[in-house]
Amino acid sequence: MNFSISTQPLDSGRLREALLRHDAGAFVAFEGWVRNVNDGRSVTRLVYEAYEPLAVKEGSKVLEEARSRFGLLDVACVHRIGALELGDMAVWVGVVSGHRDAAFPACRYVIDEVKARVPIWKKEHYTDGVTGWVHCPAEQSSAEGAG
Amino acid sequence: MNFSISTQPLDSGRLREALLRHDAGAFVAFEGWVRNVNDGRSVTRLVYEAYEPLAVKEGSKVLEEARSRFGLLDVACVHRIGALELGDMAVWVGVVSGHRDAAFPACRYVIDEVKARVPIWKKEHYTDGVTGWVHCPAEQSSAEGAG
Amino acid sequence: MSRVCVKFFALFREEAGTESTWVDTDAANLGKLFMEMGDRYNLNQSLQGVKVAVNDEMASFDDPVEDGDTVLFFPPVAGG
Amino acid sequence: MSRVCVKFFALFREEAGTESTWVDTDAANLGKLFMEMGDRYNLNQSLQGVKVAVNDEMASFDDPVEDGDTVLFFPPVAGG
Repeated sequence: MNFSISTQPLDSGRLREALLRHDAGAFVAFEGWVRNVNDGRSVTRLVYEAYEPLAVKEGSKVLEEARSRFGLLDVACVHRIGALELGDMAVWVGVVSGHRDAAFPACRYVIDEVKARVPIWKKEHYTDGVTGWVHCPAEQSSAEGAG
Repeated sequence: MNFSISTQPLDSGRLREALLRHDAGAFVAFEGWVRNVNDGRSVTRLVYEAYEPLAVKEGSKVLEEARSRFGLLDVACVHRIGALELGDMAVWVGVVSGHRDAAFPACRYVIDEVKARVPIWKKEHYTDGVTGWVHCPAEQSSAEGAG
Repeated sequence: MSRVCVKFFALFREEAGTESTWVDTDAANLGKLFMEMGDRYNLNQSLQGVKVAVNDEMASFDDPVEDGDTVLFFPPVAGG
Repeated sequence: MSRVCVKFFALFREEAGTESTWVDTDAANLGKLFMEMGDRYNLNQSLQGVKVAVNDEMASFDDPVEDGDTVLFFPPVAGG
Protein backbone atom coordinates (compact mmCIF):
# COMPACT_ATOMS: atom_id res chain seq x y z
CA MET A 1 0.00 0.00 0.00
CA ASN A 2 1.77 3.08 -1.22
CA PHE A 3 0.93 6.66 -2.21
CA SER A 4 3.66 8.69 -3.82
CA ILE A 5 4.44 11.81 -5.81
CA SER A 6 6.69 11.49 -8.84
CA THR A 7 8.56 14.06 -10.91
CA GLN A 8 9.25 11.35 -13.52
CA PRO A 9 6.91 9.88 -16.18
CA LEU A 10 4.70 7.14 -14.71
CA ASP A 11 5.25 3.56 -15.90
CA SER A 12 1.99 1.67 -15.51
CA GLY A 13 3.68 -1.64 -16.31
CA ARG A 14 6.09 -1.39 -13.41
CA LEU A 15 3.41 -0.05 -11.06
CA ARG A 16 1.10 -2.94 -11.93
CA GLU A 17 3.87 -5.48 -11.52
CA ALA A 18 4.42 -4.43 -7.91
CA LEU A 19 0.85 -5.50 -7.12
CA LEU A 20 0.89 -9.03 -8.64
CA ARG A 21 -0.05 -11.84 -6.22
CA HIS A 22 -1.56 -15.32 -6.30
CA ASP A 23 -4.48 -14.73 -3.94
CA ALA A 24 -5.98 -11.99 -6.13
CA GLY A 25 -8.61 -12.53 -8.80
CA ALA A 26 -9.31 -8.94 -9.83
CA PHE A 27 -7.17 -5.95 -10.72
CA VAL A 28 -8.62 -2.55 -11.65
CA ALA A 29 -6.49 0.40 -12.72
CA PHE A 30 -7.36 4.02 -13.38
CA GLU A 31 -5.16 6.42 -15.33
CA GLY A 32 -5.74 10.13 -15.76
CA TRP A 33 -4.33 11.41 -19.07
CA VAL A 34 -3.69 15.02 -20.11
CA ARG A 35 -6.41 15.88 -22.65
CA ASN A 36 -6.08 18.32 -25.51
CA VAL A 37 -9.26 20.08 -24.46
CA ASN A 38 -10.87 21.13 -21.17
CA ASP A 39 -14.09 23.08 -20.83
CA GLY A 40 -14.01 23.81 -24.52
CA ARG A 41 -10.53 25.38 -24.48
CA SER A 42 -7.54 23.86 -26.32
CA VAL A 43 -4.93 22.75 -23.81
CA THR A 44 -1.26 22.50 -24.81
CA ARG A 45 0.19 21.33 -21.50
CA LEU A 46 -0.42 21.16 -17.78
CA VAL A 47 1.78 21.91 -14.82
CA TYR A 48 1.02 20.07 -11.58
CA GLU A 49 2.42 21.01 -8.23
CA ALA A 50 1.98 19.31 -4.88
CA TYR A 51 2.79 20.04 -1.29
CA GLU A 52 4.46 16.71 -0.89
CA PRO A 53 4.59 16.19 2.91
CA LEU A 54 0.83 16.61 3.26
CA ALA A 55 0.01 15.07 -0.13
CA VAL A 56 1.67 11.81 0.92
CA LYS A 57 0.00 11.92 4.33
CA GLU A 58 -3.49 12.56 2.95
CA GLY A 59 -3.05 10.22 -0.03
CA SER A 60 -1.94 7.39 2.25
CA LYS A 61 -5.02 8.00 4.39
CA VAL A 62 -7.22 7.64 1.29
CA LEU A 63 -5.57 4.32 0.38
CA GLU A 64 -6.01 2.95 3.90
CA GLU A 65 -9.68 3.97 3.86
CA ALA A 66 -10.17 2.17 0.54
CA ARG A 67 -8.36 -0.93 1.75
CA SER A 68 -10.41 -1.34 4.90
CA ARG A 69 -13.75 -0.21 3.45
CA PHE A 70 -13.61 -2.54 0.42
CA GLY A 71 -11.50 -5.35 1.89
CA LEU A 72 -8.73 -4.92 -0.68
CA LEU A 73 -5.63 -7.08 -0.88
CA ASP A 74 -3.57 -4.10 -2.02
CA VAL A 75 -3.90 -0.61 -3.46
CA ALA A 76 -1.44 1.99 -4.73
CA CYS A 77 -1.48 5.46 -6.24
CA VAL A 78 1.13 7.71 -7.81
CA HIS A 79 0.59 11.30 -8.89
CA ARG A 80 3.01 12.97 -11.24
CA ILE A 81 3.99 16.64 -10.81
CA GLY A 82 5.81 19.14 -13.01
CA ALA A 83 5.15 19.98 -16.66
CA LEU A 84 3.12 17.37 -18.55
CA GLU A 85 2.48 17.15 -22.26
CA LEU A 86 -0.69 16.00 -24.03
CA GLY A 87 -1.28 12.30 -23.53
CA ASP A 88 0.96 12.06 -20.47
CA MET A 89 -0.30 10.13 -17.49
CA ALA A 90 -0.96 12.46 -14.55
CA VAL A 91 -2.16 9.89 -12.04
CA TRP A 92 -2.27 6.10 -11.70
CA VAL A 93 -4.41 4.09 -9.29
CA GLY A 94 -4.16 0.30 -8.98
CA VAL A 95 -6.45 -1.88 -6.87
CA VAL A 96 -6.18 -5.62 -6.17
CA SER A 97 -8.87 -7.78 -4.59
CA GLY A 98 -10.33 -11.26 -4.53
CA HIS A 99 -13.28 -10.31 -6.73
CA ARG A 100 -14.23 -7.47 -9.03
CA ASP A 101 -17.19 -6.39 -6.90
CA ALA A 102 -14.73 -4.75 -4.52
CA ALA A 103 -12.11 -3.58 -7.01
CA PHE A 104 -14.26 -1.27 -9.16
CA PRO A 105 -15.84 0.90 -6.45
CA ALA A 106 -12.56 0.95 -4.50
CA CYS A 107 -10.62 2.29 -7.49
CA ARG A 108 -13.29 4.92 -8.06
CA TYR A 109 -13.18 5.87 -4.39
CA VAL A 110 -9.42 6.41 -4.48
CA ILE A 111 -9.38 8.69 -7.52
CA ASP A 112 -12.41 10.68 -6.29
CA GLU A 113 -10.89 11.27 -2.86
CA VAL A 114 -7.42 12.01 -4.20
CA LYS A 115 -8.88 14.66 -6.50
CA ALA A 116 -10.91 16.19 -3.68
CA ARG A 117 -8.53 16.03 -0.73
CA VAL A 118 -4.86 15.72 -1.66
CA PRO A 119 -2.97 19.05 -1.92
CA ILE A 120 -2.15 18.95 -5.63
CA TRP A 121 -2.83 21.81 -8.02
CA LYS A 122 -3.07 22.01 -11.77
CA LYS A 123 -2.30 24.92 -14.05
CA GLU A 124 -3.47 24.67 -17.63
CA HIS A 125 -1.71 26.27 -20.57
CA TYR A 126 -4.02 27.06 -23.48
CA THR A 127 -3.22 27.49 -27.16
CA ASP A 128 -3.93 31.22 -26.93
CA GLY A 129 -1.04 31.61 -24.47
CA VAL A 130 -3.30 32.12 -21.47
CA THR A 131 -2.84 30.01 -18.34
CA GLY A 132 -5.29 29.18 -15.60
CA TRP A 133 -5.41 27.30 -12.32
CA VAL A 134 -8.09 24.63 -12.29
CA HIS A 135 -10.41 24.91 -9.32
CA CYS A 136 -12.77 22.04 -8.77
CA PRO A 137 -15.74 23.36 -6.82
CA ALA A 138 -16.11 26.70 -8.60
CA GLU A 139 -15.72 25.21 -12.09
CA GLN A 140 -17.12 21.71 -11.74
CA SER A 141 -16.36 20.49 -15.24
CA SER A 142 -12.80 21.71 -15.07
CA ALA A 143 -12.27 19.42 -12.14
CA GLU A 144 -12.54 16.54 -14.55
CA GLY A 145 -9.59 17.79 -16.59
CA ALA A 146 -7.55 14.63 -16.69
CA GLY A 147 -10.12 11.98 -16.11
CA MET B 1 -12.61 -1.32 -30.79
CA ASN B 2 -11.47 -4.90 -30.73
CA PHE B 3 -12.43 -8.17 -29.04
CA SER B 4 -10.08 -11.08 -29.46
CA ILE B 5 -9.15 -14.50 -28.15
CA SER B 6 -5.48 -15.22 -27.49
CA THR B 7 -3.57 -18.45 -26.93
CA GLN B 8 -0.56 -16.40 -25.82
CA PRO B 9 0.07 -14.64 -22.49
CA LEU B 10 -1.60 -11.21 -22.39
CA ASP B 11 0.62 -8.12 -22.31
CA SER B 12 -1.29 -5.31 -20.61
CA GLY B 13 1.37 -2.77 -21.56
CA ARG B 14 0.98 -3.38 -25.27
CA LEU B 15 -2.81 -3.58 -25.02
CA ARG B 16 -2.96 -0.26 -23.18
CA GLU B 17 -0.60 1.38 -25.65
CA ALA B 18 -2.97 0.65 -28.53
CA LEU B 19 -5.61 2.81 -26.82
CA LEU B 20 -3.52 5.96 -26.16
CA ARG B 21 -4.94 9.17 -27.65
CA HIS B 22 -4.90 12.91 -26.97
CA ASP B 23 -8.64 13.50 -26.65
CA ALA B 24 -8.99 11.09 -23.72
CA GLY B 25 -8.83 12.05 -20.06
CA ALA B 26 -9.66 8.74 -18.41
CA PHE B 27 -8.48 5.16 -18.85
CA VAL B 28 -9.84 2.26 -16.80
CA ALA B 29 -8.55 -1.30 -17.10
CA PHE B 30 -9.76 -4.55 -15.61
CA GLU B 31 -7.66 -7.70 -15.38
CA GLY B 32 -8.86 -11.13 -14.24
CA TRP B 33 -6.05 -13.11 -12.61
CA VAL B 34 -5.97 -16.86 -11.85
CA ARG B 35 -6.37 -17.18 -8.08
CA ASN B 36 -4.93 -19.93 -5.92
CA VAL B 37 -8.31 -20.53 -4.33
CA ASN B 38 -11.91 -20.69 -5.50
CA ASP B 39 -14.90 -21.54 -3.36
CA GLY B 40 -12.54 -22.70 -0.63
CA ARG B 41 -10.68 -25.20 -2.84
CA SER B 42 -7.00 -24.85 -3.69
CA VAL B 43 -6.58 -24.27 -7.41
CA THR B 44 -3.35 -25.23 -9.19
CA ARG B 45 -4.26 -24.16 -12.71
CA LEU B 46 -7.13 -23.37 -15.05
CA VAL B 47 -7.86 -24.37 -18.60
CA TYR B 48 -9.99 -22.01 -20.67
CA GLU B 49 -11.58 -22.92 -23.96
CA ALA B 50 -13.64 -20.77 -26.31
CA TYR B 51 -15.71 -21.30 -29.39
CA GLU B 52 -13.86 -18.57 -31.19
CA PRO B 53 -16.19 -17.66 -34.11
CA LEU B 54 -19.09 -16.93 -31.79
CA ALA B 55 -16.93 -15.62 -28.94
CA VAL B 56 -15.55 -12.90 -31.20
CA LYS B 57 -19.00 -12.10 -32.56
CA GLU B 58 -20.64 -11.85 -29.12
CA GLY B 59 -17.63 -10.12 -27.52
CA SER B 60 -17.60 -7.49 -30.27
CA LYS B 61 -21.30 -6.91 -29.68
CA VAL B 62 -20.60 -6.28 -25.99
CA LEU B 63 -17.90 -3.72 -26.83
CA GLU B 64 -20.16 -1.88 -29.26
CA GLU B 65 -22.93 -1.78 -26.63
CA ALA B 66 -20.49 -0.32 -24.08
CA ARG B 67 -19.16 2.23 -26.57
CA SER B 68 -22.56 3.60 -27.52
CA ARG B 69 -24.19 3.33 -24.08
CA PHE B 70 -21.37 5.14 -22.25
CA GLY B 71 -20.09 7.36 -25.07
CA LEU B 72 -16.61 5.84 -25.01
CA LEU B 73 -13.74 6.95 -27.22
CA ASP B 74 -12.45 3.38 -27.42
CA VAL B 75 -12.72 -0.01 -25.72
CA ALA B 76 -10.98 -3.35 -26.15
CA CYS B 77 -11.00 -6.80 -24.60
CA VAL B 78 -8.84 -9.89 -24.96
CA HIS B 79 -9.53 -13.27 -23.37
CA ARG B 80 -6.78 -15.83 -23.10
CA ILE B 81 -7.50 -19.55 -23.63
CA GLY B 82 -5.52 -22.72 -22.97
CA ALA B 83 -3.75 -23.76 -19.77
CA LEU B 84 -3.10 -20.90 -17.33
CA GLU B 85 -0.98 -20.95 -14.19
CA LEU B 86 -1.59 -19.14 -10.91
CA GLY B 87 -1.23 -15.38 -11.31
CA ASP B 88 -1.70 -15.47 -15.09
CA MET B 89 -4.00 -12.91 -16.64
CA ALA B 90 -7.12 -14.57 -18.07
CA VAL B 91 -8.86 -11.49 -19.39
CA TRP B 92 -8.05 -7.82 -20.02
CA VAL B 93 -10.54 -4.99 -20.57
CA GLY B 94 -9.46 -1.44 -21.40
CA VAL B 95 -11.79 1.55 -21.66
CA VAL B 96 -10.97 5.09 -22.80
CA SER B 97 -13.23 8.12 -22.39
CA GLY B 98 -13.23 11.85 -21.87
CA HIS B 99 -14.03 11.58 -18.17
CA ARG B 100 -13.96 8.88 -15.52
CA ASP B 101 -17.73 8.98 -14.95
CA ALA B 102 -18.14 6.97 -18.15
CA ALA B 103 -15.04 4.81 -17.96
CA PHE B 104 -15.73 3.00 -14.67
CA PRO B 105 -19.26 1.73 -15.34
CA ALA B 106 -18.36 0.94 -18.95
CA CYS B 107 -15.43 -1.24 -17.92
CA ARG B 108 -17.62 -3.02 -15.39
CA TYR B 109 -20.31 -3.53 -18.04
CA VAL B 110 -17.86 -5.15 -20.44
CA ILE B 111 -16.45 -7.69 -17.98
CA ASP B 112 -19.91 -8.55 -16.61
CA GLU B 113 -21.37 -9.15 -20.07
CA VAL B 114 -18.33 -11.03 -21.33
CA LYS B 115 -18.55 -13.39 -18.36
CA ALA B 116 -22.27 -13.92 -18.87
CA ARG B 117 -22.59 -14.12 -22.64
CA VAL B 118 -19.39 -14.99 -24.47
CA PRO B 119 -18.90 -18.74 -25.16
CA ILE B 120 -15.82 -19.33 -23.02
CA TRP B 121 -15.52 -22.14 -20.47
CA LYS B 122 -13.21 -22.68 -17.55
CA LYS B 123 -12.02 -25.95 -16.05
CA GLU B 124 -10.32 -25.79 -12.68
CA HIS B 125 -7.62 -28.18 -11.53
CA TYR B 126 -7.46 -28.58 -7.76
CA THR B 127 -4.56 -29.64 -5.55
CA ASP B 128 -6.30 -32.96 -4.80
CA GLY B 129 -6.09 -33.90 -8.49
CA VAL B 130 -9.79 -33.36 -9.11
CA THR B 131 -10.98 -31.12 -11.95
CA GLY B 132 -14.25 -29.28 -12.41
CA TRP B 133 -15.98 -27.09 -14.94
CA VAL B 134 -17.03 -23.77 -13.48
CA HIS B 135 -20.70 -23.01 -14.06
CA CYS B 136 -21.80 -19.54 -13.21
CA PRO B 137 -25.50 -19.67 -12.47
CA ALA B 138 -25.57 -22.96 -10.58
CA GLU B 139 -22.51 -22.14 -8.45
CA GLN B 140 -22.65 -18.39 -8.09
CA SER B 141 -19.43 -17.88 -6.16
CA SER B 142 -17.46 -20.03 -8.55
CA ALA B 143 -18.41 -17.68 -11.31
CA GLU B 144 -16.15 -15.13 -9.72
CA GLY B 145 -13.11 -17.39 -10.09
CA ALA B 146 -10.79 -14.99 -11.79
CA GLY B 147 -12.14 -11.64 -10.71
CA MET C 1 -36.63 -36.47 -40.55
CA SER C 2 -33.68 -34.01 -40.57
CA ARG C 3 -30.01 -34.83 -40.67
CA VAL C 4 -27.94 -32.34 -38.61
CA CYS C 5 -24.41 -32.08 -37.29
CA VAL C 6 -24.40 -31.67 -33.50
CA LYS C 7 -21.36 -30.26 -31.69
CA PHE C 8 -20.67 -30.41 -27.97
CA PHE C 9 -18.49 -28.01 -25.98
CA ALA C 10 -16.59 -28.12 -22.67
CA LEU C 11 -18.55 -30.16 -20.07
CA PHE C 12 -20.97 -31.48 -22.71
CA ARG C 13 -18.08 -32.70 -24.87
CA GLU C 14 -16.65 -34.60 -21.91
CA GLU C 15 -20.01 -36.05 -20.93
CA ALA C 16 -20.78 -37.07 -24.51
CA GLY C 17 -17.28 -38.41 -25.07
CA THR C 18 -17.29 -36.82 -28.50
CA GLU C 19 -16.91 -33.42 -30.10
CA SER C 20 -19.50 -33.82 -32.79
CA THR C 21 -21.87 -36.32 -34.32
CA TRP C 22 -24.30 -36.61 -37.22
CA VAL C 23 -27.86 -37.12 -36.05
CA ASP C 24 -31.09 -38.10 -37.81
CA THR C 25 -33.88 -36.56 -35.80
CA ASP C 26 -37.61 -35.87 -35.78
CA ALA C 27 -37.22 -33.23 -33.04
CA ALA C 28 -39.62 -30.35 -33.69
CA ASN C 29 -37.24 -27.71 -32.32
CA LEU C 30 -33.76 -27.25 -30.87
CA GLY C 31 -35.02 -27.71 -27.31
CA LYS C 32 -36.41 -31.12 -28.16
CA LEU C 33 -33.16 -31.98 -29.94
CA PHE C 34 -31.20 -31.03 -26.82
CA MET C 35 -33.36 -33.36 -24.70
CA GLU C 36 -32.85 -36.13 -27.24
CA MET C 37 -29.08 -35.63 -27.17
CA GLY C 38 -29.15 -35.26 -23.40
CA ASP C 39 -30.79 -38.64 -22.97
CA ARG C 40 -28.60 -40.37 -25.53
CA TYR C 41 -25.30 -38.93 -24.21
CA ASN C 42 -26.12 -38.53 -20.53
CA LEU C 43 -25.69 -34.76 -20.57
CA ASN C 44 -26.45 -32.77 -17.44
CA GLN C 45 -29.71 -31.21 -18.65
CA SER C 46 -30.50 -29.45 -15.38
CA LEU C 47 -27.81 -26.79 -15.76
CA GLN C 48 -29.05 -23.20 -15.84
CA GLY C 49 -27.79 -21.15 -18.77
CA VAL C 50 -27.36 -23.74 -21.50
CA LYS C 51 -27.27 -22.02 -24.91
CA VAL C 52 -27.69 -23.17 -28.47
CA ALA C 53 -26.30 -21.85 -31.74
CA VAL C 54 -27.01 -22.81 -35.32
CA ASN C 55 -24.55 -22.28 -38.16
CA ASP C 56 -22.48 -19.93 -36.00
CA GLU C 57 -25.39 -17.70 -34.97
CA MET C 58 -26.91 -17.73 -31.49
CA ALA C 59 -30.34 -19.39 -31.69
CA SER C 60 -33.39 -20.05 -29.52
CA PHE C 61 -34.50 -23.47 -28.24
CA ASP C 62 -37.84 -22.73 -29.90
CA ASP C 63 -36.24 -22.53 -33.34
CA PRO C 64 -36.99 -25.41 -35.72
CA VAL C 65 -34.41 -28.03 -36.68
CA GLU C 66 -33.49 -27.67 -40.35
CA ASP C 67 -31.92 -30.37 -42.46
CA GLY C 68 -28.19 -29.74 -42.89
CA ASP C 69 -27.84 -27.44 -39.86
CA THR C 70 -24.80 -27.48 -37.63
CA VAL C 71 -26.16 -27.25 -34.08
CA LEU C 72 -23.89 -26.21 -31.20
CA PHE C 73 -24.78 -26.94 -27.57
CA PHE C 74 -23.03 -24.66 -25.07
CA PRO C 75 -22.95 -25.43 -21.35
CA PRO C 76 -23.15 -22.32 -19.10
CA VAL C 77 -20.31 -19.96 -19.98
CA ALA C 78 -17.70 -18.92 -17.44
CA GLY C 79 -15.17 -16.57 -18.95
CA GLY C 80 -13.15 -14.09 -16.95
CA MET D 1 0.45 39.22 19.22
CA SER D 2 1.78 36.05 17.55
CA ARG D 3 4.58 35.73 15.04
CA VAL D 4 3.89 33.02 12.44
CA CYS D 5 5.31 31.90 9.12
CA VAL D 6 2.65 31.95 6.39
CA LYS D 7 3.10 29.94 3.18
CA PHE D 8 1.11 30.30 -0.02
CA PHE D 9 0.56 27.62 -2.69
CA ALA D 10 -0.35 27.56 -6.38
CA LEU D 11 -2.82 30.37 -7.20
CA PHE D 12 -2.31 32.01 -3.79
CA ARG D 13 1.46 32.08 -4.30
CA GLU D 14 1.02 33.80 -7.66
CA GLU D 15 -1.53 36.28 -6.26
CA ALA D 16 0.66 37.05 -3.25
CA GLY D 17 3.79 37.24 -5.35
CA THR D 18 5.63 35.34 -2.65
CA GLU D 19 5.97 31.80 -1.34
CA SER D 20 6.14 32.65 2.33
CA THR D 21 6.29 35.52 4.74
CA TRP D 22 6.66 36.18 8.46
CA VAL D 23 3.61 37.84 9.95
CA ASP D 24 2.86 39.48 13.30
CA THR D 25 -0.84 39.06 13.89
CA ASP D 26 -3.60 39.49 16.45
CA ALA D 27 -5.93 37.20 14.48
CA ALA D 28 -7.96 35.09 16.92
CA ASN D 29 -8.03 32.08 14.63
CA LEU D 30 -6.77 30.80 11.29
CA GLY D 31 -9.88 32.01 9.46
CA LYS D 32 -9.25 35.56 10.61
CA LEU D 33 -5.60 35.21 9.65
CA PHE D 34 -6.65 34.11 6.15
CA MET D 35 -8.84 37.19 5.78
CA GLU D 36 -5.98 39.38 6.98
CA MET D 37 -3.62 37.83 4.44
CA GLY D 38 -6.31 37.91 1.78
CA ASP D 39 -6.71 41.65 2.18
CA ARG D 40 -2.99 42.35 2.37
CA TYR D 41 -2.07 40.17 -0.64
CA ASN D 42 -5.22 40.47 -2.75
CA LEU D 43 -5.99 36.76 -2.55
CA ASN D 44 -9.21 35.45 -4.09
CA GLN D 45 -11.06 34.78 -0.84
CA SER D 46 -14.32 33.74 -2.49
CA LEU D 47 -13.02 30.37 -3.71
CA GLN D 48 -14.84 27.33 -2.38
CA GLY D 49 -12.61 24.67 -0.87
CA VAL D 50 -9.72 26.70 0.54
CA LYS D 51 -7.87 24.65 3.15
CA VAL D 52 -5.42 25.44 5.91
CA ALA D 53 -2.66 23.39 7.52
CA VAL D 54 -0.46 24.10 10.51
CA ASN D 55 2.97 22.56 10.98
CA ASP D 56 2.24 19.97 8.28
CA GLU D 57 -1.09 18.83 9.75
CA MET D 58 -4.45 19.71 8.23
CA ALA D 59 -6.17 22.25 10.48
CA SER D 60 -9.52 24.04 10.88
CA PHE D 61 -10.14 27.74 10.28
CA ASP D 62 -11.51 27.82 13.84
CA ASP D 63 -8.17 26.75 15.30
CA PRO D 64 -6.24 29.44 17.20
CA VAL D 65 -3.08 31.05 15.87
CA GLU D 66 -0.09 30.01 17.97
CA ASP D 67 3.19 31.85 18.16
CA GLY D 68 5.84 30.12 16.04
CA ASP D 69 3.37 28.19 13.85
CA THR D 70 3.95 27.60 10.16
CA VAL D 71 0.57 28.21 8.51
CA LEU D 72 -0.13 26.89 4.99
CA PHE D 73 -2.95 28.27 2.85
CA PHE D 74 -4.11 25.88 0.10
CA PRO D 75 -6.33 27.01 -2.77
CA PRO D 76 -8.90 24.40 -3.91
CA VAL D 77 -7.06 21.21 -4.89
CA ALA D 78 -7.29 19.77 -8.40
CA GLY D 79 -5.26 16.60 -8.70
CA GLY D 80 -5.95 13.89 -11.23
